Amino acid sequence: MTNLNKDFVKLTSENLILQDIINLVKDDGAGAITTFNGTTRNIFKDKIVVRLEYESYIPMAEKVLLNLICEARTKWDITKVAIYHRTGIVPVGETSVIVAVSSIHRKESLHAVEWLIDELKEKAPIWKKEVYSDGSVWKENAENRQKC
Amino acid sequence: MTNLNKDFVKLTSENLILQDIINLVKDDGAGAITTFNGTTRNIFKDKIVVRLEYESYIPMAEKVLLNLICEARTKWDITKVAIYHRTGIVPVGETSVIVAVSSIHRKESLHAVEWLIDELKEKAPIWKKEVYSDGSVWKENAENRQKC
Amino acid sequence: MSKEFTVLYFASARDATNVQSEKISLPPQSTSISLENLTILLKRRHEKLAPILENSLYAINMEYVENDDQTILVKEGDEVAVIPPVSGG
Amino acid sequence: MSKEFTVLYFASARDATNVQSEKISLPPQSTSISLENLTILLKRRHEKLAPILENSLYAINMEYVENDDQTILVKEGDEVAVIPPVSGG
Repeated sequence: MTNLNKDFVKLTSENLILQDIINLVKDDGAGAITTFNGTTRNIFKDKIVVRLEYESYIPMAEKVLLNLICEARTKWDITKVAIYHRTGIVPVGETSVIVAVSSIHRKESLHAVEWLIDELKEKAPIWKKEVYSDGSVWKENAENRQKC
Repeated sequence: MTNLNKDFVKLTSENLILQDIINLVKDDGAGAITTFNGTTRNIFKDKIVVRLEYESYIPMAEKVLLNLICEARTKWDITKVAIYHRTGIVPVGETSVIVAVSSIHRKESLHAVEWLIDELKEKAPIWKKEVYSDGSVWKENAENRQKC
Repeated sequence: MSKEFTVLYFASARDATNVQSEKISLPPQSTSISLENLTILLKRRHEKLAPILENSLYAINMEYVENDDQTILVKEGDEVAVIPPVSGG
Repeated sequence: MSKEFTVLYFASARDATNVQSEKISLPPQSTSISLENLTILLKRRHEKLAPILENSLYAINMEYVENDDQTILVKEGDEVAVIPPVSGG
């Protein structure tokens, strides 16, 4: 999903390639690009994670992420934004999420990336199942949007 | 210059390839990688920048950067750090600096990257000359370490 | 023909219902249902869903709604999603 | 043979001196020179350097020093660098 060739949002079962996503936000007028990459860890609280599985309500997730980018643009002067999140099975060590933001000045992209990944974790309808050798569990982010 | 295969610092006249630098800080135990890329802009205050030239007191710059990483490690629990900065001529649109940090939790790498690029701009003995069609000027960072 | 809306289940909610989505008829003679009554209806259909609904949010047509907002009504053709605590990233 | 130290010039300081580095002898009979006297000496050698030194820092053996620290002395074999305002990044 893309908005005016400035905002790029995608939930995808394909491997995420950082350089491809950098290329989406690159802009000769923008001196700064900040990226955040979330990768699957091999250990969670002493339990060995065999793999992760991500599920998403994809059209709503893409809508939520585009809305977050829109809100970020009211807070910071940012040039281009890409948010890619993987779905399905993600092996240990592979990237599950990339947030990339370009801006003229560095503070804007640094702060926007931090805010976007925080908000994604709180609001995007995406779920992670950690599969261990002896079972599995649906995780909950600490940042979860609370039921009122 | 590398420190125990956890800290990677280099001033180099070669093109900076983000994926190569990501690979230096990648770690199965680290769920987060944050990167900052500084790229040369085509415009500075309405003057067209033809190219940039970076000069550095290389051995001191590498020492300063390793010391900054050391200090960052006292502030945040971070896994691996790479700081690469280009020297010599850097054409418009190419990367002049990359800071990459991996960490178990995302806040650490996000905050460490921001602090490291701020400190680099203030303290690393590196100088940028902007070359315009009608002359050139040595820049000064706003963050400059003040003479006491 | 009865008036229907769609309910989508994700993650632990899908595990509890064993379905990804289902069409549900509005009560006879009604053109809408409140969130409170929707919760009662869903708990009746899926016993294991009850504890999950305690911690889930609803989204109607891809917008989060406040579960205790009594002004919100689910109408014919709406797409309601049960959103358990999210864990993206 | 006179005792020498090295001075390195970067960026605008190098443009002003037209040299990247030079060896300078300590004053006769002395084994060191204060930063204050170093500044006087460098200004005498390179007229155009004066305004640049106003805004520069010194590094001795790759460590920044405070220009007004009177306890610091440049000694034989030291590497002194004139560090104009930096602009990395």
